[in-house]
Amino acid sequence: MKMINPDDLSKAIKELLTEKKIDLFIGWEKGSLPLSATPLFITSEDEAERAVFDITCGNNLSIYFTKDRKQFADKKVGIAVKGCDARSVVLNTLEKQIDRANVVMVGVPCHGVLDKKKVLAKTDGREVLELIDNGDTVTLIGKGYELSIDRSEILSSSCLACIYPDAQECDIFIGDARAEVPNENRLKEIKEFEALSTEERWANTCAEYEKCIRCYACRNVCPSCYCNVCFVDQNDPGWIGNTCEFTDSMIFHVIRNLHVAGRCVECGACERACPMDINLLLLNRKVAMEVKDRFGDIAGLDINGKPAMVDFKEDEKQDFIMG
Amino acid sequence: MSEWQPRILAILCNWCSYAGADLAGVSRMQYPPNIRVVRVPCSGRVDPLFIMKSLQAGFDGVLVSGCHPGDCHYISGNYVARRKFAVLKPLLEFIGIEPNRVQFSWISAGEGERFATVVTKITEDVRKLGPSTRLVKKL
Amino acid sequence: MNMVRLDKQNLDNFIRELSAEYSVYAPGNTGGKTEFIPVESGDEIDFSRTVTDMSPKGIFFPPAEVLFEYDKDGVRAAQTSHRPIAVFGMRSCDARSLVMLDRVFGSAIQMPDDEKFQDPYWKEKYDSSLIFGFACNEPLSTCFCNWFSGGPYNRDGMDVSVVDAGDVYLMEPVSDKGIEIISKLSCLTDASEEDKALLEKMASDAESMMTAPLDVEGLGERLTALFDESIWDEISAKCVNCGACTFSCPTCHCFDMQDEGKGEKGKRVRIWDSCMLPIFTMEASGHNPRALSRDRVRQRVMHKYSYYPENYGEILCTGCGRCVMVCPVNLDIREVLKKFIAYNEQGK
Amino acid sequence: MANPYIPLQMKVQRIETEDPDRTLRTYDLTFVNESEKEAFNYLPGQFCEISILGKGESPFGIASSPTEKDYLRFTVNRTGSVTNDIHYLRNGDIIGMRGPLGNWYPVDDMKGMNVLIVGGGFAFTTLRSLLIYLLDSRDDYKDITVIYGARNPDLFIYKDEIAIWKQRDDIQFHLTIDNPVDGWTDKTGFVPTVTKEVSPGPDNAMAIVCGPPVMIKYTLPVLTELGFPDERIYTSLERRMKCGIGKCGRCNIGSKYICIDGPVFSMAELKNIPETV
Repeated sequence: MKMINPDDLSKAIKELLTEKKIDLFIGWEKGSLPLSATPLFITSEDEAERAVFDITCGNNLSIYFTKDRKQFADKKVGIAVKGCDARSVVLNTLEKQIDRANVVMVGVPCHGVLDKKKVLAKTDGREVLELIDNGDTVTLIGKGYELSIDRSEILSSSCLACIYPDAQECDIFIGDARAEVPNENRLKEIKEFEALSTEERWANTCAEYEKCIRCYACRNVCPSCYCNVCFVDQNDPGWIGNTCEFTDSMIFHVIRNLHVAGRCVECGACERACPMDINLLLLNRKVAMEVKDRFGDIAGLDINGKPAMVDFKEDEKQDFIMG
Repeated sequence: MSEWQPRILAILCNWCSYAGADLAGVSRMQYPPNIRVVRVPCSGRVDPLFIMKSLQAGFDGVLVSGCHPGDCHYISGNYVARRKFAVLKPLLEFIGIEPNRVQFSWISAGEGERFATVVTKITEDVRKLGPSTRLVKKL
Repeated sequence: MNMVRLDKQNLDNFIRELSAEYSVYAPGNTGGKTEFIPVESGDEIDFSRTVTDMSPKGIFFPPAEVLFEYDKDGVRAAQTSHRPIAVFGMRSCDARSLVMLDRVFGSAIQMPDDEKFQDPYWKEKYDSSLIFGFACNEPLSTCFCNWFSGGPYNRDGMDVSVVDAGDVYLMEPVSDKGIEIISKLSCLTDASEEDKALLEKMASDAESMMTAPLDVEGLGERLTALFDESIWDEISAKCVNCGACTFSCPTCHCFDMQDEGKGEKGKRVRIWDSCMLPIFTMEASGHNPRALSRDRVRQRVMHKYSYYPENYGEILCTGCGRCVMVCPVNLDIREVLKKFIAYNEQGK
Repeated sequence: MANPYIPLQMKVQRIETEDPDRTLRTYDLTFVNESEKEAFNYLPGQFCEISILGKGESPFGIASSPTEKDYLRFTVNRTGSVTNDIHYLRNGDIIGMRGPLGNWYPVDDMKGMNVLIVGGGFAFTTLRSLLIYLLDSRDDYKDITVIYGARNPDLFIYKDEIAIWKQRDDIQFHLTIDNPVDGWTDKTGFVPTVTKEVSPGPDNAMAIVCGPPVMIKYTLPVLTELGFPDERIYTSLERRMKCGIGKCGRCNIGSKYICIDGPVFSMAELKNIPETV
């Protein structure tokens, strides 16, 4: 497993800044907690020194392009991207949210990012005070314990199914970018779920989505969710109820899934942000699988393409049509 | 006590399927009286939200029907609709909604008979499933 | 009233006895996540986390609560007859949060005696409740209760203070309600002098584990003075306004009221809301006084550390650290406050 | 214990359309339960939450004066989902109402003083309440001057009453519209400009301003310029509201809640509140 040397990243950022190719670079720095990196907006060489990339850098930084309606509209922006983040940037470009010419994408070699909830499950809820990334294994250290575990045990579910860990579209790559990486677990979870009976699936769905408290953190952290007014916030007509009533929550999640169909880059931000620990990504990935199988599209992979749901071919599989 | 009858919402496009329904009626074809029709300009107008809302409101089944591919009055509305439904249907089944509750068809203005067949089929399918409970909102 | 002890083996009996009169809530594990759940026996309790993932505010201020139901005959207040609530295992920070919330829901500072401003749904649950606090022997690195005159052994808001002392729980009543319940429960025995000495030692040990507090004296005034400064842009730059902080916070209490109705029947429900969401202040005309992320982050910080203290003399933050833990972008409120204090000290 | 979340039942008694576009309608409501009427005491400036059950609630300033005993009057601009439904109401319909909420204009402090009322658009509702209230004990107050502006002549509300007020010789009533229109004989120009022109002096005078935010924003400095001290300039603020009783946090600005500390604030108070106008 070839990890990034953070100095290479800092160096690349500094070069971009000194050569005036960018006004600002969005990257990550070490956060205040051992399990969290934090976004860093770099405008000086000193700040560039602080840039890191490791297992804690889960944030899909492309969200800052659409937050507060194009705050960087008139700036040249550099951005550090994992495979999924790069797809978000491409998608933002396709949807005319950003001008690709104003963005310098710096790819970083990704070996997955951690899910804090999975880490805590491994330590039985004990606080982690230090995390050492050894590549294939990760060492967790806390008060009175030291634990070495397989990296895969704490990775975000999005990473476990990932086939594009590295940016397929980028201007600079730190190291050697991998193309599609085969992943035998890509559809494992989905196939397992599909193998259940309708009743079992429904029972599972209910158990998961009954937890929803409608905080909308999933939507708010989603780089693909940038509507001015979300359908769930519209009140004239008020499409769906806003209380935690189960059917309303379910409809919210199903429709949100469809709204990001062909646009979801499976970065897993929603699932990691969910305070109620709902396995949101399962539905997203199912939809992504259908989009891939039926239309051959993978969101954000082709910068010359079109998002799947605004495109069509005349002779498409229509096995679901009656008669 | 009379036998339970399924209530099915049929969302039909104005130019083909609605006319197909009309033809079925004018031709005095027999089909089950379990559908309630909503006419929309085009199957492309059908937001998956409408389908979800119908299930939530207690409809036992939903039928969406538009023009055959290539026949759309607005040229490509039904192609776009087809992609939406192609994703919605497996997703609904995935979360555990019975496969036959929500169905899609293409019915042209001349296919009165097909309309009757489709309505008969979905009615029987839904009847077999029994009353819908899974996404129905209880107040 | 003296300290009493409860053998841990007797916890189950204790909970069962308490359940006879009260609906008992305690920290439980609901599929990997810890929150306060109704329990009827001791085995359902999970004390593995110092701080539960979700705060206990939901016991008294549920995420969705029916205010009233209506039909063609008129409006009826929601059914309110339920058993009094007892909470077992509420950390010092969380017990304090209830005192803070009670100031808002229990009355209005402007009209303290006016019933019109007392929230009946809160009062009905909180006033009759019994809080068994739970001292922290192992504060986390994210805990900062000592910044705001709290501490791992603080007893504000508790009726009975409980300390985990190995094989036993040492309990001491804090309020009259606490004295009454302690004298009623059968599975408790008197504590010894050694127990008392042990408790004192544990308390000072726990306090010594806390990191040095930030001096928050005058924080509210500093924030007010900095209201229009650009530092807010800097602070809020990384916030994605997901609202996870507000939903996990034990003291955030903003809510929305929504109607659920069909035909002539329906109900009005109040649900948790968040000042982080743009729609929170969006007016029907489309105008939004807090349109930018910056405005909303500022509102949250100001409300907690400036506005509320201005009204009630105490900061609306218990230092439980939940927001620090859940924030997806690691916007650590402790760092934010430090920045404000440092910014001011640069003479700006 | 009184439950402040339960709406009282009110019956629509009279509906009047105020403008040709039919976006402004005035509703007179009467209490379904007589006992609630007795207990309902309010002063000009206060507001109520009107409920359309199944849709939600919206706050509206009370446009009737407490001296008008028979009904409560509200004028509703059709903008959102609740106001839309209100516009579908008919005479005899029953709706919900919570109130009175908030504080009021300082009517007691005004006694023996000159009063300047400045209003704009359909925000004239609580100002109507105030004006009627003052006129009903006319002798308690000295000179009353009213400046009322709207974008065009159609957008004035209570046109019939305005005609009567203009006839009276014990009030100075000035109407103004933004741009000249054929046949318009009153003033033309923005409210702040007109205020500067016709306002009485600040001596022993109180100014009450209520209107759209932009009008308030530019009128307050004019009053200051004219010499009104901050303590004698009052305005009414607006924010999105839900509970109306200082709990839900929506209308919080500074350490104040508009629903209980306001909506009426003196300029002196506003100076200590961020994010106001």
